Formats: sequence, C-alpha cells, structure tokens
Amino acid sequence: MEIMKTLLAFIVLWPLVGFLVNGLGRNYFSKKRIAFYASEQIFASFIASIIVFILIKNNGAQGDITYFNFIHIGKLIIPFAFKIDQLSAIFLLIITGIGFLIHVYSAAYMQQEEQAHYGRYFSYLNLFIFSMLLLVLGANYVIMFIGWEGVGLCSYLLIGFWFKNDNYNYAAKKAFIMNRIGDLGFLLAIFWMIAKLGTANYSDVFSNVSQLSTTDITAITILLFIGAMGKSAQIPLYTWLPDAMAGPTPVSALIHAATMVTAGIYMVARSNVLYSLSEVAQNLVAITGLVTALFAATIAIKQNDIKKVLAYSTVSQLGYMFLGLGVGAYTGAVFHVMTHAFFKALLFLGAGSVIHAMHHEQDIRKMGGLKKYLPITHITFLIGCIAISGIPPFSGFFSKDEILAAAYAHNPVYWGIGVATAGLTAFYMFRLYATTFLGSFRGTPEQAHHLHESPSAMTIPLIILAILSVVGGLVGVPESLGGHHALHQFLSPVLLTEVKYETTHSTEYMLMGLSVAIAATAIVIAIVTYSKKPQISNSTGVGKLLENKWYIDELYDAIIVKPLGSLASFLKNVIEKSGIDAAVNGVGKLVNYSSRQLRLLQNGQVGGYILLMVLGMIVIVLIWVNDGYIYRFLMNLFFAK
Amino acid sequence: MPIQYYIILSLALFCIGIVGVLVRRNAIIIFMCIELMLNAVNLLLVAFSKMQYNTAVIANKATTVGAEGQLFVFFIMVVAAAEVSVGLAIIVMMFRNTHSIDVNFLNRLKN
Amino acid sequence: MNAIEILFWLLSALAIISAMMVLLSKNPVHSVLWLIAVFFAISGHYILLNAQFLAIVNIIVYAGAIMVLFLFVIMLMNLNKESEPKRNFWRILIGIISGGSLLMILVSLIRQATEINNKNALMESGNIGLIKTLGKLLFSDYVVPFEISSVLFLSAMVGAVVIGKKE
Amino acid sequence: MISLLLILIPLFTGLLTFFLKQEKTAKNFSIFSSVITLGTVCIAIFFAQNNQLLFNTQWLPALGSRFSISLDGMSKALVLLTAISFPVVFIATYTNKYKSSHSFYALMLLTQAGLMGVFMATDALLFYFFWELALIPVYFLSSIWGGEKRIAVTFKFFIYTFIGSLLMLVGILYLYFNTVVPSFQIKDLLAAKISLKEQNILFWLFFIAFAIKMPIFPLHTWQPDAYEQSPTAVTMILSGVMVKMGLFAVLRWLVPLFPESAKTYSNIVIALSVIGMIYASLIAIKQDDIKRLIAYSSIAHIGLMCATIFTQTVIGTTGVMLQMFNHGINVIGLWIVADAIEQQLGTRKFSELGGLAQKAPSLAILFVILALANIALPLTNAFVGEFLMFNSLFQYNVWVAAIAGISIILAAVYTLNMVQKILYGNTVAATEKALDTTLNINWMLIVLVVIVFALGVYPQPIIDLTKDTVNVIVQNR
Amino acid sequence: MNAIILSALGGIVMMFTGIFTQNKIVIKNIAIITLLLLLIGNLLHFYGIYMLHVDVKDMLQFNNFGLFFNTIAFTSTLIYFLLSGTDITKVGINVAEYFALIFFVLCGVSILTSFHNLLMLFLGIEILSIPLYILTGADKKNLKSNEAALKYFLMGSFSTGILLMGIALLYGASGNFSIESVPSTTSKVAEMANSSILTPLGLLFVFVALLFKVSAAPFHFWVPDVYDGAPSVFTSFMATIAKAVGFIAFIFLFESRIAELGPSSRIIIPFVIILTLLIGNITAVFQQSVKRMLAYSSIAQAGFMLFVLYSNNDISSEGILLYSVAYSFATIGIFAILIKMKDYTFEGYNGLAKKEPLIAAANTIFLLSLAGIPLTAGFFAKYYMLLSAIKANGQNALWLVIVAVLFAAVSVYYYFRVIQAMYFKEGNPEIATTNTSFKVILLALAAIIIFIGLFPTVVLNFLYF
Repeated sequence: MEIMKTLLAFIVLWPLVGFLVNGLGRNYFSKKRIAFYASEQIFASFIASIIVFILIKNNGAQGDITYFNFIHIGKLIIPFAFKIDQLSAIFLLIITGIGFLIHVYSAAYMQQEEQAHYGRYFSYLNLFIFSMLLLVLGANYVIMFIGWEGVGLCSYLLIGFWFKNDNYNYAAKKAFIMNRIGDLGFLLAIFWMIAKLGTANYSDVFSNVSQLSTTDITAITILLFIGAMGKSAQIPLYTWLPDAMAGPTPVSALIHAATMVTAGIYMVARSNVLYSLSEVAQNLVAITGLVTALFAATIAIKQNDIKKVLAYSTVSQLGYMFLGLGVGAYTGAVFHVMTHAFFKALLFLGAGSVIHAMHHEQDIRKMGGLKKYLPITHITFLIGCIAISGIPPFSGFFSKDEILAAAYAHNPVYWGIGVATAGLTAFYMFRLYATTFLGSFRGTPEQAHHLHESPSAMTIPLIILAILSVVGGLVGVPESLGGHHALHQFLSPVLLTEVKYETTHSTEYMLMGLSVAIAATAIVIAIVTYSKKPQISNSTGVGKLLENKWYIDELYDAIIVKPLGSLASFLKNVIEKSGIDAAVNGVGKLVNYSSRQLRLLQNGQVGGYILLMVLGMIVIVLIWVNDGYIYRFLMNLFFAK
Repeated sequence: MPIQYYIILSLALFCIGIVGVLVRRNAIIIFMCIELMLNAVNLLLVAFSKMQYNTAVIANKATTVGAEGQLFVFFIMVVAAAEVSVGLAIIVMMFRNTHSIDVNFLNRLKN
Repeated sequence: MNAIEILFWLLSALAIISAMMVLLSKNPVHSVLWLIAVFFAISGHYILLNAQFLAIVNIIVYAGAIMVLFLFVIMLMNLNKESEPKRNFWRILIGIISGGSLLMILVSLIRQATEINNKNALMESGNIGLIKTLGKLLFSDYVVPFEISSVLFLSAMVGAVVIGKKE
Repeated sequence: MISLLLILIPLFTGLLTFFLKQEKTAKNFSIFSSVITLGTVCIAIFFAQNNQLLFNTQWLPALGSRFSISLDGMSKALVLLTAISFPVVFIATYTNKYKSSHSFYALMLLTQAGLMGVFMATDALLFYFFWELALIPVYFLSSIWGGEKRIAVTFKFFIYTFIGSLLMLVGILYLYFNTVVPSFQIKDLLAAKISLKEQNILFWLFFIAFAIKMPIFPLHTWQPDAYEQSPTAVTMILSGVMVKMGLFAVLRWLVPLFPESAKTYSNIVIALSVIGMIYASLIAIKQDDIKRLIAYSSIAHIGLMCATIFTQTVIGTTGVMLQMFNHGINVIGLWIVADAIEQQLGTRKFSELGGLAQKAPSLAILFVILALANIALPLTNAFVGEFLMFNSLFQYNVWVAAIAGISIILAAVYTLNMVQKILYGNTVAATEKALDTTLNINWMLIVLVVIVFALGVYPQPIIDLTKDTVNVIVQNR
Repeated sequence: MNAIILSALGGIVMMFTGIFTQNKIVIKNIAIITLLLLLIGNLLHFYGIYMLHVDVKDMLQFNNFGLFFNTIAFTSTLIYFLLSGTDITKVGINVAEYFALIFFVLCGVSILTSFHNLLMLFLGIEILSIPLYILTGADKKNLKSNEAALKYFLMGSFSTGILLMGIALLYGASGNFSIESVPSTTSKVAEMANSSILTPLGLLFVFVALLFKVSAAPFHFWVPDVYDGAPSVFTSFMATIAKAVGFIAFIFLFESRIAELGPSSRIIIPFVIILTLLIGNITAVFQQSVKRMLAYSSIAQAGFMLFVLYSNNDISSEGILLYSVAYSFATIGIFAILIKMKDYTFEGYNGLAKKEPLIAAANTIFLLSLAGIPLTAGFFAKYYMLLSAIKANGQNALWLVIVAVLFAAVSVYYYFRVIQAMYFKEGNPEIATTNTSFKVILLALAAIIIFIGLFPTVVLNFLYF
C-alpha cells in the first residue's frame, strides 16, 4: 500500500515537475536538455506505471489511497485520493506509454521552434500528462473533474500554441468553451451525487447506488454523459475537435486522438455501475455514439486536409466506443480505446511525418506518390489504415468486432449502421492513403526537392506504434476465435460483465465475415478510385454538403453564436445603457429638473410669497379640520392590517 | 354682546388685512394692512378680556381677571410702534436707493 | 336692540368699510386716512367694552403717532398720487379668493365652536380696563416684560440709527 | 486588544502620511505600514488567543452603543485579505506617479482602517461608522486621481452607496428600539423582538444597502463606471476588498438578524443574483475595455456569492467565505495586469492591443494564470469556492444551479476573449515596443499566483478559519 | 436671567463703545470680551449664581435645557465673532451698532429659551427679529441688501400678525397667557377637537408663525432671498443662531400642547417636514451661488430639525441641541470661508484645495457635517432626529424616516458640489488673505465637529450634570 502510494504520487508528480522545470527554465535550458528532461520525466512515469500494472495484476486492486483532504466541510469530505485498479492501470499505461513516444517524436518534430517556445511546448505536454493522470487516477469525481478541466486547459494551450495565428486562437477558444459546456453537465452530475449521497467518491457512490432513485440515476448518468460528449467530441459538441487540428501534429496525436478525447469513455466506463442501472442513459449513449460515428464518417469522406480526415475519423471511432458503452460492452469500449490509441497515434504521427516532409502542407490534393520518398512513414501509415479499417488480425479488428457483436446482440439495426460506418471508415482511410502515398506527386517542384524521410526520433515511435497496432488486438482475442480475452478477464473486477450479448459463435463468425468483407470492398474501391486520379475539382450536391461538414459550424453560428452575440449587444447597448443606467441617471435628472421647476416658485415677489404662505395656512387648517381623517386614510393605505 | 360677533368682526378685519397684503403693491400700504391685522388682534384680545371677566363675574370671582388681555394689547401697541419705526426706516432707505416702493420691482433676488 | 347694540353694529360697519377703503383707495394718503378711521372705530369698540385706557392709547399712539408717521413718510416720498398705475386683475382675484376662503373657513369653524356658546363680552361695565387696574398689573406682574420691551425699543432705536444715518 | 491595533495602525499611519511631503517617503512609509499591518494580522490569526481578539469598551453610553470589535472566524479571512491586498497594491503600483502622492497614500491607509473596522465591528452603529469611513476616502481617491469622467462617475457611486447605507441606518435604528436592552450589540439585536412584518421591511432596508455595495443586478450600474474611472490602485481595493463588504454584511448582519425574511425572500434575491450573473457575463462578452470587462465579470462572480448566501447551507456559506477571499486575490491580480498594460501602453482597449505575449512573456503567463483563476479552473483557488457554492445552489434548486452554471461557460468566453485579444495574435502599433513588466509588478503577481495555487490545491486553511462562525450563522436560522 | 440682563447690557455697552471709539479692532475686541462675560454669566446661572434676583412672576422659567441652548448660542456667536468679526467691521460705518444689534438678538435668544408666557414669546420673537431686519439691510448702498431687508420686514411683520392672532385665540380659550394652562382635559383628543375650536386654532396660528421663523415650507419663502441679499457675514448669524432658537421656542410651546392640535397633527407635521425637505433639498440642487445654495440647505436642515415636533420626546430634545451645535458650527465655518471668497458661485471655489489646503480641508469637514456623514457632528445630529422619530412612532414613522434619509442623500449632491469644486476642479479662486489665527480657529472648529462626531454624548452630558 505504501509503495503504491509513493509510486502513484511519483507518477503524477514527475510530469508536474517536468512542467514546472521546463516552464520556468525554458529560457535557460538548451533544446536538447528540454526535450530530454521532458521525455525522461514521462518515461519515469511510464516505468512506474508498468510496476503499478504488475502489482495490480498480481495483487488485484486495493482501496483508495488518500493523500490529504482537498475539501472538508462538515459532513462533506472530498479527499485528494487516488484509486488504482485495473481500469486506471490500463489507462496509465496508455497515457504514459504513448505520451512518452509522442514526447520523443516531438523532440524532432518541433525542432524548428525557438528555444522558449520549444520549452513551452514540452512543459505543456508534461502538464497535459499530469492532468490526464489526475483524471484517470482520481478516486472521486471531483479529482477526475480537476484532471478533466486540466486536460481541457492543456488542449486549449496546445491548440493555440502558435498564438500569432488568430484562427488557431479561435480554434483553441472554441475547444475550451465546447468542453466547458460539457463540463457544466459533469459538474451538475457531481452536485447531484453530493446532494443525494453526500459524497463523490467512486466507492461510496457505487456502493450506495441503491439509495438513488431511477430518476436520480438517469439524471446523473445523462449529465455525466453530457460531460463526456464535450470531452469526447460527440454530437452535438464535436465541432471543436476537427478545428483542434490547428495545434502541432504530435499534440493532435496525443490529445485529440490517443488520450484526452477518450476521457469521456473512461468516465462512462468508470461509472458503469450507474449506467447499467439506467436504460434511458444507455440508449442515449448508444444512439449518440452511433449517430456520431456515422455522421463523422460521412464528413471524413470529403475532407482534403490530412489532419481533418483523421480528426473526423477520431470522432467517428469515439462514436464507436460510446456505442460499445451504450450497449454494455464496457470492456469492448476500453479495448477499442486502447487499440485506437495505438493506431490513431500512429496515423497522426505518420501524418505529422508527411506534413513535416511537405513543409507544413496539409492538403492531400497537393500530395501523392509519397510512397517512395517516405518509406517508413508509408509502411507504418498503411498499417494504421488497415488497423483502423478492421482487417484481421490487426488490432482494430478485434476491438471493433467486440463492439459490433455486442451491438448486434443489443439491436441488429445498431450493428447494421455500425458496419456501414466501418465500411465508410475503410473507404475514407484508404482514400486518404491512396491520395497521399500512391499515384504521382502533385506538389510544387520545390517541395518535391525537399521531400525526405523524417529523422529517427520520429520514425522509431512510428515503428513502435505500428507494431502495437498490429499486435495490440491480441490481448482481447474473443473466445470465438480461440482466445480467452485477457483484457476482459483483467478488467472484470471493475467493469460489469453484461451477459446480454451472448450470441452463438456461428452468428459471430457471420458478423465478422460480413464486416470484414464490407471493409475490404471499401478499401478496394477507395484504392482503385483515388490512387490514379484523386478528386481535385470541387464537389457538388451531397458531396459539397459533406465537404462543408453538413454546414454544422454555420448552423451553430446561426442559431447559437450569433443570437447570443446580438443578445449580449442588446443587453449592453439597450438594457444596460438606455434601460437600467438611464433609469438611475433619470432619477438624477428628475431631481435636477424638479429643481429647475421648483425654484420658479421663488419668483422674487413678496406678494406671491405671502399668497403661498396663506394658501399653506389654508391647507394646514383644512388638514386639521379633517380631524385626522387624512391621517387615518394614509395609515390605512400604507399599513393596512 | 355674544363673543362670536367680536371674533368674526376681528377675523374679518384680519382677513381684509391679509387681502390687502396680497393685492397691493405699495410697500407702505402693505405695511398699513399689517397694522390693520394687528389692530384686529387687539380688538379680539380686548373682547376676550371682557369675556373672561364676564365669566369670572358670573362665577362670582371678581377681580382683575381679563386685565391681562388688555395689557397684552398695550404691549402689542408698543411693539408695533417700534416695528413701524424700523419698517419705515427700511422703506425710506429703499426709496432713497430706487425711488420706488413698489414691491413688484423687488425681484433682484429670486429663484 | 339697545343703544349699545346699535353702536356695535355701526362701529363694526364703519370699521369694515373703512378697512375695505384702505385697500380700495388708489391714493396712499386716502388709505392712511381710512386706516385712521378704522382705528377710531376700533377705539369706539374699546369704549363700548369699557376699555378706556386702550381706547385713548389707541387714538394717541396709533392714530396720532404711527399714522402721522406714515403720512409723513408718504409725503416725504411724494407718493400722494396714484402710485399703482396697473393693477393685475388676476392677482387681485386670487388675493381676494384666498383671503376670503381663509375667512370663510375660520368663521365656519368659530360658528361650530361650542365652548364659546352663550359667552358674552361684558359691555360697558367692568373696571378692568381702567388705568388703575392695568397700571397695578403692569408694574407688578408684568414688570419683566415691561422692562424687556425697553430693550426692544433700544434695539429699534439703534436700528433706526443704523438705517437712517447717512454714510 | 490586538484587533484594535489592526484599525489603529492604518488609521494613525494614514493620518501621519498626510504630512509626509516627500513622494518617496510617503510611498515607502505606507508600504511599511501596510506590511506591519499584515504582520499584525498574521500574529492575530495564527498566534493570538481568542480573548485577545476581542475589544469592547464604552463608547456612547447614552445610546447603548459600544466600541466593540472582534476578530472572529468570519472576519479573519477578510481581514487577512485586506491586509494582504494593501501591500500588494502599493508595491505593484509603486512606479505609478500621483500628484500630491502623500494624500493618496494617506487616504488609502484610511480606507484600510475603515475596511478593517467594517469586518470586525460587532456593534451595529460602529459598523455603520466604519462602513462610511471606508467609503469617504475612496470617494476622494477616485475623484482626485481618477480618469476623465471621474467626478460624475465617482459621485454616482458615492450617492448610490450613501442612499443604501442611510436605509441601513434606518433599519438599525428601528431594530435598536426593539431590543430587550437598549443596545447595538449584535447579540442584543439578535434577541430583538420584531414581528414578521417588521422583519420583512427591515430586511429590504438592509438588503438594498448591501445589494448596492455588492452590487446586485439591477443596482450595479455604478460599478463598471467607477472601476473604469478610478485610479487602478483604488479599483483594486474597490473590487478586491470593498465589494466584499456587502457580502460580508449580508452574512454577518442580514441573514442572522432576519432569518425568516431571508428565507422568505431568498427566491427573489437568488433570482436577481442569477439574472445578474448571466446578464453581466453576456455584457462582459461585448466589452472592449479590460477594466470594464473585469468589472462585469466581478458582478457575475458576486452574484453567485450572493445567491449562495441565501441558500443558507454550511457548504455554501463556507464556499462564499472562501470565495470572498479568493475573488479578492484573483481580481487584484487581474487589475495589476490591467494597470501594467495601461501604464505602459496607454490604452486598455482590446482593439488597440494584441500580441503582447511575444513582448512580455512573463506578464502573459501570469495574466493567463489569473484569467484561468477567474474562470475557476480546478487547482486554482476559485474552483473550490465555486464548486462549493454551486453545490449549495444545486441543493437549493436544480434549475437555478443549471442556469447559474451557464455563467461558467460565459466566463470562459469572455475571459479567453480578453486573453486572446491582448496576448495573442500579431503585435500592433501599441504593443510594438512593449516591454516586459517591471520587477515589482512581477513579484506581486507571483505572490498572488502562489496564493492562487496554494489555495487551489489546499483550501483547508481558509475553510478552517471560517468554520466555526459559518456553523453559527447557518445554525442560527 | 443673567443671560437676558447681560446681553441687553452688552448691547448697550456696544452702543456706547461706538461713541467713544471708532477703532474697529477695539470695538471687535470689546464685543468679544463682552460676549465672553455673557457666556460666563450664563454658565454661572447653572450654578445658581445670579446678578440680580428678579421675581419673574412665572413669565420666564429657567431650566438646564434652555441654559444649555444659551451656551450653545453664545459659544457659536463667540466662534462667529472670532472668525468673522473682522468682516462685520467691514460691512458699513456703524460698526459698534452692528455688534449691539447682535447682542440684542442674543437677548431675544435668551428670552426665547426661557419664556413661559406667550407675551414673552411675542417679545422675544420681536427682539430677535427687529435687529435682524436691520442687519439684513445693513449694507445700505446695496440694492440687494435693501430688497432683502424690506422683504424680510414685510413678511416678518405679517407672520407676527399671524402669531398674535394665534395668541389671541389661545387667550380666548384659556383666559391667560401662560404656556402651560390647558383649558380642558386633553385626555380625549378627538372629543376635544369637536368641542374646542379656539385652542387648536390658536395653536395652529402660532404653529404657522413659528414655522415661518424656522423657515419651514411653505413659509420659507423669505429665507433664500433674505439670506442671499443680506451681507454674508450676517447671513451666517441669521441662518444659525437666530434660526435654531425657533425650535427651542417650538419645544417649549408644544412639548405639552402638541396633542391639542388633535390627531391631525400626525399628518400636518409630516406634511410640513416632507414639504420642507423637498423644497429645501431639491431647489438647492440647481443653485449656482454657494450662498444661495446654503440658504436652501438651511431650509432642508430645518426639515430635519422639525422632527423634534414629530417625535416630541426626550431624544428629540437632546437631538435638537446636538443639531443646533452641529449645524451652527458648520454653517458658521462655511460662511466664514464664503465671506473671504470673491466669487460666491461654485466656480469660484474651483481649485481652492490647491491654493488653501487647510481652509479647503476645514470647509470639507463642515460640508460633510452638514451632509450628515458619519464621523462628523452632523451625522449624530441627524441620527438623533431619526432615532427620536422611530422611538416616538415606531413602524408608522418608518416611511417618514425613509423619505427623510432619501432627501439627505439628495443633500449630499449639492454639498459635494462644493467639495468637487475645491478638490477636483482646476481653477484660480480669489480668496482674501487670511491670517494664521483664522486658520487655527477654523481647524479647531473642524476638530470640534469631528470630536462631537465621535463622542456626541460628551456634549449632551452637560445637560445632566
């Protein structure tokens, strides 16, 4: 226990120290030292994570590890505590492992940055790892929320890393704000828990779940899911993710593909006890996931920016994961998180390599034929594409298959859409692949002159990730294919095993075959269509609709951003200025006005003065004659009993 | 005489005085109207003094009851005389400077 | 209706008419004269009420001294002509209405007063208005105000000096 | 006795400063004085015995008013805030030039004395005295050293506040006649026998006074103007410490004195506060001036605190106490940044700024941190407070919490807008030759940022300070 | 009695001084010495030491309250002499006479603080008023001064007529002039109002006449014109001592008799208070001349002082004393500065703080006191008034009190205009040169105001020693 406590503390603190040292010393250290130090901190965490993983694997999970009380007011105690169990151990490995690879990759990729910005970049990355670890390790929803917002912040900082460009800044802001919308849901869920149970600790919440009514559970889960929507870019809060590609490509790989966006999955998986009790929430999660998956895939088909395609594919894959969560295949979702982390990181880094080679050209229409210039990148990228397309025995196949199988058991329509999406995925991935690597080079001669393979610091991570993408699926080979699903067994103490999707092996085979066939067909079509003559002309009709992302950004702009802006302007210019402030100033003006009028009484005429005095006397006498009548009347008026 | 008669008579004189103050513009006449008001009060006081005396006589408490009212009238006259001296001095001073005693033209001070 | 009542009504009528004439006369000198008439009427009332001392003092001080002073000032200023060329009709109307309504209210109130029902002012008889009575009272109980009124005179005198002295 | 020192030190040093004609001397002396005060506060809070924190003596025997002050849990946090903010403000604005600066510093110290008194007085009349004592110097400060429209704006502020405090005075007087023994002591006022109807009238008399001070929508219009026009050092005190007077007064006086009314009208007050939050946040989005933006953001934050007070839960009240402290720290930090920008570049308009991060990286970092604290990012101090407050609001009513929660999103919108427009993008004419901040500003900001993080990670010290009194307040109802 | 005799003697002494010397400084100093003697004589009265044993036949009654007010009035006058004595000597050639007249006014004050008979009230008011008519017109060449004097005189005489009518009616009801005698039982107020007309009607007339003296609306019209037209140095005196004493007269007269007005008094008095506050405060807002603004402000202050009638209890009696002190001291100070100014408009004060920081600071304190800001005497003055009202009528007084404080907030508007001009605006004010002693006295006065603002009970304790 003590060892675990120390280890976890170090796992979290190393990146934080890295952040502080690099952040404060960025002007004093050399680039080499910065990169080395940052990577080394993460590597240390990674090693520690492996130890933790082994300990967990051997000894099983233990209780919460409390460091101090974060908040302690009366009965409300929110400890600063970590929970280390199988689920968080897996995520620890993914985060620190892939994080480390991306650090290494970045060291080369960001080489052209100035020293200060280089240091800034690495400190941000370290901060991100720190936040993500907090998110995953927290033993209660509040600590998770701290990490949750922390990764949002890092995402903001990294998307806007090149802050001279206002479009990037805008994208960063958009990401942060959309995340915040989700965060509000998350927060409300936490409040709900605290209001009903007086605690936000996982263990207490899950063990007292019987005290919650169905409404409570549904509300909590839906609110939590709103948080997840924001973070994991689900409809309707997904538009930030494609824009987030403004950041440096390794960042996209790390944050917007491998780790941060999966926080939503982690959260739902973590709360599986709650979700299992709410049919409504589960269906909502599943349908949202499904729709997002399909929707994003359709958009991805028509994108021409290499990173945008990957971004939409990320959205789409996240949709898959939510589908898995929604249909109760928690393990499947986590499994897909893992494999997706491998191949999506690979794809992004590969794309980064391409962009690096192309001198920051991201339009695939200006690429082509890169196969021969970038051999390692080409191979690894191809592996990634196959993996994501779900071709066996690459990792993507197993995880995706598990989700699809569960979906079929839940509702065959879900499966149908899922498979269609899988086909689309295969199609757009290979469209991307074909346009980029096959055919002939379409860029400027100058670009062609500079084309070269990336340095080893970049290619080695690619290779490692490629290997993982290939073999990563083996930890979850389903029983139908003769495996025993190691991951499933490992996670079973944490994640509920839903037996709802028991299907016969023959059905399973048939489903697998069908999905693989569809994917394969799509691949063939894509390669045939795009390897020789990639689409360069502007598309029309549905194509244009897709190319413009269903005009969702424009829609949001029209129905939310613009009205809000006009409302704000209205409040500022009309209500505030001519309404409230004018009323306040009006009192002053009224006093001034009445002053000007009243002083006319003082007209300088003695006769007038005496006349008014006499009238005053008459009034006073009349009041007196009334004998208290006016008094009683007024008293009744003001102080009626 | 019923005391009401006297009260009403003096009130009438008093109010005539007030009306005079209100309608006339000549400072001296206004002042005279004020004197008229004072005289109305004097008359009332004397009448009341005799009323009080009468009440005392009826109650067989003879004596100087009511003399105070008449003494008060005496004091009013004294004060009025003093006031007149000052008032006329002011009016004369005013007239010396402006050659007018029309109160309507007294409007340098206003608002 | 006995002689006293007749005298009362006569004097009252004289007083009120003369008072009105004070207002109505255009010539200030006439006003002064009418005011003197009022004072005489009031003195007549004093005599009816057997307040002989006041009657005399009223004539001497008011009619004799004060009004002469007024007359003197008017003559000094050469105001013995119509001094108010234009009279503002509205002003007069409003003045009369407000003065009249005050009178009306007061009179109606007095008529309601039950405390003075059946109370009379004793006419003719009663010796409280005699110099002897008043003098005794003045120099015994009222000696303090008497002395203090001397201060008033002093201040009025100083005032007249301040105002009147040429610089 | 030591609590009396907290008032006397700034009072006498303030009066003394009037006679220090040398600019340097006045500055250094006032910094010295405020540091001494800070030291005394620390001793008082962390070392002194409880009975040393009380001071009670005859003042106006005929009126039943006593000079009684007490540094209890509730005041500790705010007294500490006051003590911290003055040296920080003095040092951060050290390079600012003021004409006849001795008067400036003298008035600042007098303000501090008033604030200390407000936070410690336990006698209603004394409280009213300090309430005004804190106001008058600020009136002069803003009117003499303020911006272009200072006279009218400050005057509006003054009249507004003055009306409020007079209404409160009426309330105090009325209460005074209903106590068992003629006394203005809070404990005697608490025991006053007043009917429900009277309570309701008195509640509003007090509340309007405090609502103007906070300010609560729709009585807030003095605030953006006053913040904009005041010299920034004064604005720091105004928004950092003085607006807390209203909140503090609600906690210390209003809620305990009129518990039933506070409950009856909690819905109205909370509704106003929440409307104000959203309203101010929306307006903040459209601001083009740093100072005005911070002002509106401050209105939104205060609205949340006010709403929370009326939910009357232990959690919420603790959150408010904590957030009063935190908001003070954060907003002073933001003002220091705003002042640094204005002093150096001569403009506060976003449209004339941009790309400052390239020229002034350390300012940019500190600014971003403070901005993030302003939007209550976790691990900054404001998060804990807002978390607790929203929690309490949620327990009061789900929908209120949800609507108020929108302000969290809007806060992100306007704060990031501000950060983006000032720091990011390419440099423009104004920022072309900008330099990084001077050492004094840097260090003060660092001090504040350290507090931001320290309390963000471990807020317990402040929570513990206020714990006992919070329990008293809430249990009192 | 000491005060009455000594002040009358003082007047006479000053009269004769004018014969023997024309040296203004000597005259001023003699006046100050005489005033000191008067003050001492009045203080001796507290200890039962009299110059003459006069049998006052119940015409006068001396109590601590009245004597204390005398002390206040004499002290104020002393301060006034010290600050503005030199300026008095500059009004015209009759220097000694001005001082004499002021002493006669003080004699009137002394009578009004001890009268126990309506005759004495009448004489007191006249002794108070006649010298004031003169002083108003003291600047004989100045048409404004002339006009003010005439207006004051005409309206003052008119109000005297009203007063006398009231006294006559009261006499008709009671048969004597003592202020105590009440003809019928006052227990059943409503019943009495039906049967008895003379007493309440008489009281109403007296009430109106006194309202005129204390410049309450709608009988305030003389105030702005007279205060504006009179030589500033005398305005100062008129607006303070001569006015405050009206309230003392009110208290003596109405302490026991207010109920005789019937239940309507509950509406008449608030009516007058609100009207006074309204006209005083609102009209002052738009004034361009500080002097005229102060005239209106004095009306507004009278509105607050009228609370003494509304509440009519011991707190209000104490309060009116405190109010007199606070108001008189501050107003004397402000006028002392105003007299030194060349330009009486607000613009004339622009930038005074830079030129004369001490004077500006003192002026600020005076203005703050008038505005009723805490830490100054003016705060407690207003405070006592509000306190007394709530004590007297509880919840029913609340609305009146709230209206009053709202008007107090309006008053801040115009008082602060002067402060704004002095401190926040640029300008080159023309101010007569002042010597050190003037500044010292001014600051001492400011210090006193702040001291009273901190410890008002110290002042009031004199009442009970």
